[in-house]
Amino acid sequence: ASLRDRARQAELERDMLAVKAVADERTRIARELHDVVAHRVSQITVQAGAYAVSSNGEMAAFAEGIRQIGATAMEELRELLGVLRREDAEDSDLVPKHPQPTLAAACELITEASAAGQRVHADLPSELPEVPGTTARAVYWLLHESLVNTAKHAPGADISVVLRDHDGQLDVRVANTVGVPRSTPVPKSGFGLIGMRERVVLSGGTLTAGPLAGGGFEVAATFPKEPR
Amino acid sequence: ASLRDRARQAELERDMLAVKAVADERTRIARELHDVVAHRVSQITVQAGAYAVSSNGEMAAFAEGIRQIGATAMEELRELLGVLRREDAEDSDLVPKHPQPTLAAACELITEASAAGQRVHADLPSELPEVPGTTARAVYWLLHESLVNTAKHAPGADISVVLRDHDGQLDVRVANTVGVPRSTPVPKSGFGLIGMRERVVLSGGTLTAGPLAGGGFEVAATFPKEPR
Amino acid sequence: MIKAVLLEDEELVRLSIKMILESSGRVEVVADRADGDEAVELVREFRPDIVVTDIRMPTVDGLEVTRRLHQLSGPPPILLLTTFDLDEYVYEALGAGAAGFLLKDTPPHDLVRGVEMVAAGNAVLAPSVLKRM
Ligand SMILES: Nc1ncnc2c1ncn2[C@@H]1O[C@H](COP(=O)(O)OP(=O)(O)OP(=O)(O)O)[C@@H](O)[C@H]1O
Ligand SMILES: Nc1ncnc2c1ncn2[C@@H]1O[C@H](COP(=O)(O)OP(=O)(O)OP(=O)(O)O)[C@@H](O)[C@H]1O
Ligand SMILES: [K+]
Ligand SMILES: [Mg+2]
Ligand SMILES: [Mg+2]
Ligand SMILES: [Mg+2]
Repeated sequence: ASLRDRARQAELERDMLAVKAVADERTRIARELHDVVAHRVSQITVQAGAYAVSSNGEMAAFAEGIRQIGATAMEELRELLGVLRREDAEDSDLVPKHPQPTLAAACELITEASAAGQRVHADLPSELPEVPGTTARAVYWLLHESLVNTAKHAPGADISVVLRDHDGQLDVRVANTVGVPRSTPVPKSGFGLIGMRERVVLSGGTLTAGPLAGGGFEVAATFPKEPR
Repeated sequence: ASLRDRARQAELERDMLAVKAVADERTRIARELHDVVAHRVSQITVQAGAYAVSSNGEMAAFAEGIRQIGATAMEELRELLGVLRREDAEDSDLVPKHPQPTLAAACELITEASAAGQRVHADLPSELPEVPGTTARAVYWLLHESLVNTAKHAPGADISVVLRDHDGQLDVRVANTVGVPRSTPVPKSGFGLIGMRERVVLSGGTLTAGPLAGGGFEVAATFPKEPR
Repeated sequence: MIKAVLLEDEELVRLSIKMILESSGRVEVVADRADGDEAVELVREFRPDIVVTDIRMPTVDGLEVTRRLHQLSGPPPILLLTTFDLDEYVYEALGAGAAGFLLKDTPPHDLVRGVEMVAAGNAVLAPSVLKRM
C-alpha cells in the first residue's frame, strides 16, 4: 500500500479500534454485572419481598428494609447497565444519572449520617459556593466514602467535616478519631480511596488521605472553583 | 509532517488510544460500581449480619441466608473491581482480563483444589491438546464451577476429573460422590450451571449435568477442537 | 381465587414468589416447577387462570413456554418474570403472545396486582420497559 493509504488507513483504524475496544469491554463488563451481580441482588430482593409480607411484624419490617435497598441497587444496576449497553455514541459517556451530586446534596450526606447515628460535627460556609459539576461530584463522593469508611473502619468515632471557601478554592477536610475496635474484622479492599483520588484529580484538585499521628484518619482535598 | 511520519504516528496513536480509551472506561465504571452498587450490597450484608444473630430463630435463618448471598455478591464485586482496576499496562491488552484461561490453567485448578483439601483424582492426557480460546475458557469455568459446587453441595466427596482427547474432540467429565451432609443449608441459586452451559454452547460444545443414579453429581461436556 | 402455575428454576426465588402470591389470599399456586418442560401438561391438568414464568430456565425457557402454550386452544394468559428488563428475550416473548412482563424485584403488592390484572385478561408491562417502548 502507498504511504498515503497506510496513513489514512491507520488513522481510520485508530478511531474505529478505540471505539470498538471500548464497546467490547463494555459488553463484557455488562455481561458480568448482569449475570453475576444483578442476579444475586435480585435473589436477595425477591426473597426479602417474600418475608416483607410475613405476618411476623418484626420480620416484615426488617425484610422490607432489605427489599428496599435491594430494589434501589437493582435500579442503579439497570441504569449502569443501560449506560454500558447504550450504543449511540453521542450520549454514551458514563454520566451517572442517579444522584446528580451538588454541593448541597453533599452536605445532606452529613445530615443523613447524623440521623443514622454517626457523631458528625460540621463546619460549613454560611453560603455554599458555586463550583463546577466535576468538583461538586468529587466532593459528594469524597464525603460519601469518608463517612462510609468511618462507619466501617472506626465505628463510634467523632467525625469532623470542614468545608472552607477561600481565595478561589474550596477546601474539604474530613477527619475522625479512632473509634471503637471491631470485634469481627471487616473486609478491606482499598478501592474507595483510589476512586476518591481519581475524582478529585479529574476535577483539577489535590487530595491527601491517611492515618493521623495521634490515631484516627484524615482526608483533605483542595478544589479549584473555576472549571479547568 | 512527512507522510511516513504521519503513518507511523497514526499507527502508534491507534494502539495507544484504544488502550487508553478502554482504561478510562474501566476506571469510570469501577468507581461507579464501588460507590453505588457495592455500597448498597454492603449495606444489605451488614444489616442482615446484625439480624443473623437474632434470638428469633426464623428471623436469624432468613437473615443469615441473605447475608450469605450478599457476602458472595460482595466478593464477586470485589473480583470484578480488581479486574477493572488491574493496572499493569503490559497485560492490559484488549482481550478479556479475567484469568486468561488456557487448558493448562484449567488443570491447575485441580492442583489448587487438592492443595485446598478437596479429594480430587485427575485423569489427564499426557499432552494437553491445542484448543480454541472459547473452548479453553469454557473448560476452565466448567472445572472452576464444578469444584466450587462440590465443595459447596457435597463437601468431603471424592471427585474425579477426566479429560480425554480423541477423534478431533475433547471430552471433559467431572463427577463426585455424595459427600457429607451439611448441617446448615447453603444458599442455592442455580446460576453456576446456567453460565457453564452458556459457555460450553458458545464454544460449539454440548453439556449434560445432573445427579448420578447412585447419588453424587456429574458434569460432562464435549468440545470441538477446531474453532467453529 | 386465582389459580396460577409458577415456573422458575431457582428454588429460592420460586419459593419466595409463591409466598408473595399466596400471602395475598387471592392467588393459589396450584403447581410450581423448576423448568418449562412440563408447561403444556401442567396447563392441561390444572387449568390455571394464569402461568407465571421466569424467562431464563435451563432447558425449556419462558420464551419456549409461551410458544408452546400458544399452540393450545384457549391458552391461559402468561406473565413473564425477569431479573432484568434489558433481556433481549422480553420483546420476543411479548411477540410470541405473553400478556405481560414484570421484574422479579417488583414490590410484593404490585406483583400480586400484576398477576390479578393479567389473569383478568389485561396486559401488564414493567414501567421501565414502557418508558423505552
Ligand atoms: N475513616 C477511616 N478510619 C480508619 N481507617 C480508615 C478510614 N478510612 C480508610 N481507612 C483505612 O484505609 C484503607 C483504605 O480505604 P478504602 O476506602 O480505599 O478501602 P476500604 O474501605 O478498605 O474498602 P472499599 O474498597 O470497600 O472502600 C482502609 O482499608 C482502612 O484501613
Ligand atoms: N457437585 C455437586 N454435588 C451435588 N449437587 C450439586 C453439585 N453441583 C450442583 N449441584 C446441584 O445443582 C444445583 C445447581 O448448581 P449451580 O452451580 O447452578 O447453582 P448453585 O451452586 O446452587 O448456586 P451458584 O449460582 O452460586 O452457583 C445446586 O444448587 C445443587 O443442588
Ligand atoms: K434468571
Ligand atoms: Mg472504603
Ligand atoms: Mg454453583
Ligand atoms: Mg432462571
